[in-house]
Amino acid sequence: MTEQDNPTAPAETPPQAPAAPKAPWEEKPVTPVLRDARDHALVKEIAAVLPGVVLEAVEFAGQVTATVACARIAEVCRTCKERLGYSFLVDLTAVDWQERPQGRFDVIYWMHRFSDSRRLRLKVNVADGVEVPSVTGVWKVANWMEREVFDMFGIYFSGHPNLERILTWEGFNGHPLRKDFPIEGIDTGAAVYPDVYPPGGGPVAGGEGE
Amino acid sequence: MSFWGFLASVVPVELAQGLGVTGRFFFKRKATIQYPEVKLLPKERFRGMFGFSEERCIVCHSCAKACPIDIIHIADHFEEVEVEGKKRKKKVLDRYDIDVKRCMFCGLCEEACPTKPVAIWLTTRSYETAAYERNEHLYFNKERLQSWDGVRAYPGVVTPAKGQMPNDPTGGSGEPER
Amino acid sequence: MANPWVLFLLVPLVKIVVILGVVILLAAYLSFFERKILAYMQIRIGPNRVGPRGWLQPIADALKLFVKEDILPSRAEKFVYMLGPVLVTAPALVVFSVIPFGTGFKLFGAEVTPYLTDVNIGILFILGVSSVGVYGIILGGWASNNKFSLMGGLRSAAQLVSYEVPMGLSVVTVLLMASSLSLVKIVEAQRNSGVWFVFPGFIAFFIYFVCGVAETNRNPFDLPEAESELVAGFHTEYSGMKFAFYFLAEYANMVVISSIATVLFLGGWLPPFPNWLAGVWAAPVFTWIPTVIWNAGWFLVKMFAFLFVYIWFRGTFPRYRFDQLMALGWKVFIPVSLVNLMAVAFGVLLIGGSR
Amino acid sequence: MGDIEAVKPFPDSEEMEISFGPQHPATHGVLRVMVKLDGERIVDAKPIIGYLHRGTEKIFERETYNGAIPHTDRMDYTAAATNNQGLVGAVERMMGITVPPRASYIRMILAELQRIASHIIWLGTHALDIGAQSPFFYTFEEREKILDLYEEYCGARLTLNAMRVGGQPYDLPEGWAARCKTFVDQFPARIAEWERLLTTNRIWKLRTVGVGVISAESAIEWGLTGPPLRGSGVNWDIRKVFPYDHYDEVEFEIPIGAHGDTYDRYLVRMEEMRQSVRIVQQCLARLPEGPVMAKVPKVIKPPKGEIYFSVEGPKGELGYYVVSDGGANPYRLHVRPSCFINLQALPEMVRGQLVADLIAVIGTLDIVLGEIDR
Repeated sequence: MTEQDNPTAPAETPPQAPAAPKAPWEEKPVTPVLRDARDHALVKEIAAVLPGVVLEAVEFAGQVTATVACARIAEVCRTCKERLGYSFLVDLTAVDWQERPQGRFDVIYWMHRFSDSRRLRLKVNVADGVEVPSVTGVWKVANWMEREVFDMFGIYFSGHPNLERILTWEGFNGHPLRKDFPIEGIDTGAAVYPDVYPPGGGPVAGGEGE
Repeated sequence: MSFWGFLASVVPVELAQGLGVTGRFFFKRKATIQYPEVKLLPKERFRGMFGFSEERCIVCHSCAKACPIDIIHIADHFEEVEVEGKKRKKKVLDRYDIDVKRCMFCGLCEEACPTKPVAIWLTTRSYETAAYERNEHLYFNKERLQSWDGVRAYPGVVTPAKGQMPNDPTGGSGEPER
Repeated sequence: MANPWVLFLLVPLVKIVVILGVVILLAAYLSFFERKILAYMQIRIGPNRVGPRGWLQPIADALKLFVKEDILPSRAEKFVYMLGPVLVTAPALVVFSVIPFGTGFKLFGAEVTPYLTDVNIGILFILGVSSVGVYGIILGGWASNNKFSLMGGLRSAAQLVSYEVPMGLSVVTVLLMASSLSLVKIVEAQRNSGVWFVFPGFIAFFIYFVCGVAETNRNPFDLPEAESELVAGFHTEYSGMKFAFYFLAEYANMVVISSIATVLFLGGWLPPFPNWLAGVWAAPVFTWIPTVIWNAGWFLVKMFAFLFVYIWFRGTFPRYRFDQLMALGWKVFIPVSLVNLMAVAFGVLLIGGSR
Repeated sequence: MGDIEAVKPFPDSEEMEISFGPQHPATHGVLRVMVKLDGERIVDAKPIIGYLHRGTEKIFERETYNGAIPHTDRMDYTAAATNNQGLVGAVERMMGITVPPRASYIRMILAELQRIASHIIWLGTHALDIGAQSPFFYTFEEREKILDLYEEYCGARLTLNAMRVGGQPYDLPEGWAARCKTFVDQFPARIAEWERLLTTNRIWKLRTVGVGVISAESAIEWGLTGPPLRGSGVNWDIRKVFPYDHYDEVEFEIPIGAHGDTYDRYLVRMEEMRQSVRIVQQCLARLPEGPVMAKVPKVIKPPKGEIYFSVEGPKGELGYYVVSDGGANPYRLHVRPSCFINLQALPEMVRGQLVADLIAVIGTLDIVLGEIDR
């Protein structure tokens, strides 16, 4: 499974690179369009092993995104890994759509399989405060990625072994990548300049002090 | 293990080889440049301290918009000017400030400038931009951007006062010497 | 001036001052040479700003260290913390009292020897005294109340103790060949036998040299202070003068190891092949040079050749890991030096030592 | 006498907890590793990161697409060109822009030089961590030459900002290609010199062979990419699998290791430098004439949609996930930081090994905290 000698280009559009530059660059750019991909081979594969799990599927620039139900994501990922061969989780992140009715956040799983070098994106819509099943049991790499999403967006992952803040400090108030977090930052009360900021709050991670 | 393999594992030939490498470097030419006495000349396109020309500036704010970190502050007002007998409204620069202490020298302002030759450029081939006080010394208003008073000159540096163009082949100060 | 008491007190005192001064200067300038040589190997120039071509750099370093604030970690064990640098530096300097830099010469009609004393158990004295230095490192590491220092101290203890054994064993081979413990006699034995002990005892010499590098905590055996692992090892918390003492001791120890190697294996103050090339060395080109300078010159040349190799090693090799260091010491050097000792003993038995 | 408890926090066990970093000579910046030690043996290690967090992804959301490029320079500051390449590639694919071949080749040259420069830093610092001082200086001398080439091309040495959406902002200056060729032609000899110093050196081998072993399965499970993955024997390189720019037209090989230890990763990186030299030589030979910038709108507004595009950075797969709402600023611009994900496997790789191995493994992962913390 690990040795894949020649990742031959698949018959359809490869997920990333468009075909060799035939079109002259002087021409107007050919903008990719967002289109429905329910009948895409990759989506059908999932639908075959887990019927009814794909709520929506779109394709953009050769990349397929399948939206699945939030509660079933761990199960879907496990199936994808064990039965469809997506052994590599490339990326896990989230997007904040602040006012969206069907849940504020998208959590994105971007998987890769070595057998034919295809990539598939899974997406779940999550409302604020809803827990997403953790996929750390499926791919170990998800551990820090989920911690980062938790840190940056405040999305809780149920079943995560160690859901702590990772980039900001323990006790930081707020989730920086939420759209309502001010870009100028917030006054954390961190005692960076003790004469400016009164003590209290501030970084506590790791340091117990005297 | 063969005899030679054993011998090679006992006799540290490869350590001697390594000593040979460092020993050869002992006699090589040194790469050090004795900085304050010898100064490297930046290349033609080197992005250094800002040069600014008020005459060329058409107050279009393109540079301020292009700046990723918004450190260019521009204020202007309209003035009635007589040009060839016609009355025209012309934008006049009130303030053109660059907060150089936050600048990351990406050069996007220079790229965004629509005038030819550009009104703001970084190809002044200067790199001694450090200062002892950041708020006053590294906050450049338009006079300072054009005059560069108090800048230590070293061979190759071209102040805006010398009228160097970004793509001036003569470079304002002749051929660079190393 | 014929008062024997004056001579008895004054001459050693002058000698002590001279030797101490020379050794401390030597150690300071060794650090300068090291920086220069390392720099040259690393295509740099090295210190060249203080004084002409940087020659005052060690003085400036020493001055800087001596006027620096002396920081005492708040939870350090204060007495032991202060004792550490002393325990390291004192033995390193004391050892020089028995190292012969040359033969005796006449000064104002009096017979003067260019060494403080010739103890008849010189080499034992050196081994014994220099072993005390390890206490300074352990105690300093422990008393700093810093985990890195503690680890550095522990590493150092294990390392110094284990490498003392093969080093001692390789010294014993020389003793067998020279049939004496006195350093002066060892050198004379080399003159009498006409051959430096490095040739019959090259295995012992190699082991001695590697163990010497390990004993002085130098690369590739610089684990106690392994910068990238333990920050600065046992002297992480030391600053100012105390650090200067550790520094001085390290370089003084390098000089000690090199001097002993020179004495034991490279014929001390003797010119190369003293008998074979006796005709050459008796040439008038050489004989006008005063004996003391001639001897000390050869001594220094050999010693610096050694020190150069020390520095060369530092510029070239990566660092051993702790377990590998121990394995090397116990599994390679001790057996090899034991076998070598026996072989040399047989050889001496068959051929006969320099008796 | 002194309080022994102070140095022995677990009175009833032999374990000692020690904090490596954030200020430590071998943690490559501000990495902090809480290590639980049993003597010299590592019982557990826990990386603590975030000391360099600048909220780059948040900053991206307020920048234009071209304005975000200087910020990517500052993530993996040892490999600014590949960072730029990833972002502009993502946006170009989103807008369907085809880059002129000359620009594309220039990008490849810059990226491969950057790979060499990054590996050079890795080699120097890794060797320095293991105790060999001199390679650090030898390698940095070569790196200066690469930086000089960069300075001549784009005016900056480290934070290049040398690519734009749609092509390259500048054409190559006069004589640049020849100078670049001189550099890459002499470079393999320098690699051989460094290899003479290290590859067969028994101390180097003792310190690296069998240290920080990670199996191929484990490496995939932990999401390793780049040399750490290839060192474990997985033939995986974005340049081959999803070729971008003109990587499908040049010949090069992907070195892979067999044992997944530090020594194999060292060999992989050394070979990668040689392959990069090959690529640069081919690019210089093939460099076509023509414009370097495609026709792109003045204000770059990709259509509504999302795209993930990754390039093979020197440290691993560097991915950009761009979500556009049709505006001039990215709605969300997420980076898949290769170092961040590679670092995650650190505890797995050092458990049960010695303190000195921790340093070797941190070095072999080739982390840059600017990218980890972003």
